[in-house]
Amino acid sequence: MSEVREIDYTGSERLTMNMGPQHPSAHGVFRAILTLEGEKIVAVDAVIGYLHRCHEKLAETLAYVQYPSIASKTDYVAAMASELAYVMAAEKIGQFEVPKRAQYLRVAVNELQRVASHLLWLGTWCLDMGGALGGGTSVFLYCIREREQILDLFESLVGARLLYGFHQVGGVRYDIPTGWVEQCRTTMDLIEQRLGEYESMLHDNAFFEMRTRGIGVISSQLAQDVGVCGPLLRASGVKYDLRRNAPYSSYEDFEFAVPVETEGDCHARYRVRMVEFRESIRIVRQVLDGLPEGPISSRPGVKSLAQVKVPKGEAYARVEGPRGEVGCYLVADGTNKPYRMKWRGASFSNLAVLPHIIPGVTVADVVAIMGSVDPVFGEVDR
Amino acid sequence: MNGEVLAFWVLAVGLVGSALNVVLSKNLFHSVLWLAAALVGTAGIFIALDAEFLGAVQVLLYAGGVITVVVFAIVVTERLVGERLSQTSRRILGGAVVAVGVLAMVLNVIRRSGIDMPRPEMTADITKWMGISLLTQFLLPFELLGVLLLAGLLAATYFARPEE
Amino acid sequence: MTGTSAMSPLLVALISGGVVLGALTGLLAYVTLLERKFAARMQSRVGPYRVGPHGLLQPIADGVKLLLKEHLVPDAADKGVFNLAPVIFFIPCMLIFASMPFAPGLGVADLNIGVLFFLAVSSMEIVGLFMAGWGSNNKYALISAMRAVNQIISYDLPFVMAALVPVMLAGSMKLSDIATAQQGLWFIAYPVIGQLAFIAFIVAGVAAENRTPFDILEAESELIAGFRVEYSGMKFAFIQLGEYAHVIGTSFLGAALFLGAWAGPGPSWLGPLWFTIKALLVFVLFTWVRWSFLRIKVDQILSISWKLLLPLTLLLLLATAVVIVIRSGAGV
Amino acid sequence: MTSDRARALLSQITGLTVADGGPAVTVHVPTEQLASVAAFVKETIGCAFFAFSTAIDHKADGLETVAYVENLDDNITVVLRAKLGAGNICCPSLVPVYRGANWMERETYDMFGVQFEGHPDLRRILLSDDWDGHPLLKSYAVDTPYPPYR
Repeated sequence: MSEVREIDYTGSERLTMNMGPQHPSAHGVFRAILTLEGEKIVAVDAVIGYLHRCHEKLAETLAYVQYPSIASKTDYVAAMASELAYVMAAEKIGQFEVPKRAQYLRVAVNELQRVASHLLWLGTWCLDMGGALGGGTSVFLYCIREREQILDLFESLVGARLLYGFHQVGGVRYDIPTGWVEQCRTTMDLIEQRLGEYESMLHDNAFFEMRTRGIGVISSQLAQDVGVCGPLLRASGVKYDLRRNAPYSSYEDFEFAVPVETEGDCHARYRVRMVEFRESIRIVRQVLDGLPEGPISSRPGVKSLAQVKVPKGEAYARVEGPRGEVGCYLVADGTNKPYRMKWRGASFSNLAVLPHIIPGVTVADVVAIMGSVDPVFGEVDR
Repeated sequence: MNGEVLAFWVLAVGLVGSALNVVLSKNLFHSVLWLAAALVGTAGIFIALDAEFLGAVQVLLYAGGVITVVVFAIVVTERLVGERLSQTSRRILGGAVVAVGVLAMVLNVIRRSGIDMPRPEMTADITKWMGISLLTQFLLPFELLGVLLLAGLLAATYFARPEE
Repeated sequence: MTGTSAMSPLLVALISGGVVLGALTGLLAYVTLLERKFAARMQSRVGPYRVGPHGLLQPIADGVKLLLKEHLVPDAADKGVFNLAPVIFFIPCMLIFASMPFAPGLGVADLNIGVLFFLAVSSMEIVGLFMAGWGSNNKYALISAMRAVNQIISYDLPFVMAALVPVMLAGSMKLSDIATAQQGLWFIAYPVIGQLAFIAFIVAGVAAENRTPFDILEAESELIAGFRVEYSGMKFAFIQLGEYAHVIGTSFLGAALFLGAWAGPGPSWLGPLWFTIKALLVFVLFTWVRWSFLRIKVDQILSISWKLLLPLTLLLLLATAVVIVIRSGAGV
Repeated sequence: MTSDRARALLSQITGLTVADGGPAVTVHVPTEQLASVAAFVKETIGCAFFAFSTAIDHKADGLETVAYVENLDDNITVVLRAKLGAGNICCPSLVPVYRGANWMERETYDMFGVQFEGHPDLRRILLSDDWDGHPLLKSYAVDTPYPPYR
């Protein structure tokens, strides 16, 4: 396994090229200082922090009832997952109970969020590899078309399309409106059918295979060492899914498969995520079938900032987000605000693997690898 | 002065001018571009002489291919970014002697061959005729040239192979 | 100038050149709209719709916008080279139409060496392209120019070989002769050889035009926009127009070489229309390929060219020669 | 390997305090033993997965670093906690053991100013290189104007 190499700017035939922070495939604001020999990359220095918004300091000044809405801004592509991690950490310290219906709703929105997030991943990844003036755009636009349907579902549920504030300590904030279940089922059927269309466009496509097979291989040892998680970890041969290995929010009630691939390359990550799409749809259907009646929160509606007080203690709550383990480490001091909060962003750890796998590949591979890692810079920089 | 003569003089002046720029330009990249212009000018002269095939081959092989290779050579041998590539003239005196010698020789050849006779009308398809004569009358030299080029290609591959 | 009886050949050439150029510019502008509409349909979008009915005035709006835009020249650019590059790029792209006969006798110059002229002139665009890449003094542009050199060397040869198959079948490099030779049977319908040559022509053509999946020069997800990254306004428009001219030129060449040029039902004056329709069909084929595939990498493009396309087209050429010899032998 | 066995193994090492209860195995490690205990946890307990590491500012009691490592096969989480002590900002780096600690410790350095000894590339990661102070310290005034906006 290659280590982070020394950066040598002195070679006469070497070219130092900045990829980002404003670059079409930077997926936000990421800057990679590449040292090139011809087209081959010999060294990379990753620069992050362009989107840093002091989330952890901010959390120390916001009450438990306020922060969930802000938490959604860490990973703005999968806002539901980070909200859930935060409220779960608070519930864990305070031993707050969550009604079954709320747990099921949490599962439903998180799986819908996973589908939406993976759709965006597939689209942008193909955009990276296929260009804004090529086949990549076609896939991108198809994916966005389907993602809109899920955002419509969220909109009718909470009234917002990107950042939700759906979860609160002790349950969820909104119950499903009438007709939502039917709308959700139709959407799931549609997306499942469209997934087949994407696969017919990509699977066994020689160009797609050439770009992804054997590119950006992460060994299972490297993956664990760096803390790579989620689909990347499973694509590297580690069968680990928090929903299965450390169930939360009644995930043990549902049947779903955990896909594992052993190659660890971009194509393996693609295959893992394609299976996850279908498994998420399966879970959503099970939730809709078995949604229990009852309250959606064990606590009354929010009236004041001091309403939620968490006893002294600390907890680490983690959620299997679309990008992997979204963890919230919370230290409470008995007031209505956390003493210390730490985000363990899935994208941060996943991105940290880049300096280990990029040296030796070509410029064109960098965008394929970046896309397959699927970082969201709101979560990397927080 | 008819159109043909006019075309000749325009092309000739352009050709000589760009050829001079090839050697006089300080910037190596500009030299290469002037070389391209000179080669296209040569093609123009060929076309003015009704040798369209030669003109087109001139453009296809030289202006397109050779320029590409020259530019490629600059790129892989010199520093990519930073200082501009430059060339300077050394040994001007020796160069001048050689140039004058070559000029005298060329002039001598032109004078002896009596080239100022009227140009014959082109009647047949020159391209077809050229192809036929290359594969009949001049078959041996044609094949020999082919072998020579192949040898050159092999040698180039040998020298360009990555170091072990 | 009272009598119009005897127009000088020069005047005829000038007028026909002007007509072809004018028609071409219009065609080029509207081909962009065709591509945008076609791509939009492929992607379940509508495409340009706001300017004029169904967006029909969009190309004009684009043109006006590009004309009015500011010309930016990077401080560190090699100014002369930078400013000249779009023109040097544009001229060969337009010149390729000079040898194109749009109908019997209608064209600028129906040269004996029409096909060769096309290939020679289109190989010139690399000079303008490299000037743009170098003159910008931008690393992305430079890498793009280096890629261009690689790619165009590699794909010129298979392109020439594929185009030579109809030339050999027709026994002439003159485009009007090739068109006449297809009056019985279009070369694309020629058993086996015709179809294979057409496929090779399309693949090499896509590569020569730097379109997806072979658009590594532009590669905006890696190199932003490659050699044209620093261009704006009319200079950008020149490069863009040049590229489209090259694509359309290749489409016309494809239609002339494989699809029987102006042959079609109806009176002979419909010839140019048929020719244009066929060329647009080839163009749509290029577009279809473009909007369906992912881009591949430089080394993969090179290995496809040298290890697959070049040997195959050479074999095809050899097979064509054998077929011609056998047929002429049988005929005699 | 189970959590109980991990607890037993870790409590045999002198100097460590293993907290009781909870699904995660929490170990309080003296700073100087941190690297060796991490190596032990990785090799013997099989915690190959590096989840995250961070620090907590206990005001007068000083900083404490926290690292979560996991054994994914057997579902064991080990929490390595090291109190640096009041006024101390030096801590051995975990990078030689876990490569994932590289960016995490850079972030901790960035936010708390913890000097990780043995870290190959200890630079600021999220904040700009010329930032003054370490914002997640409780002593850091939130409204400190930052140049050039001073």
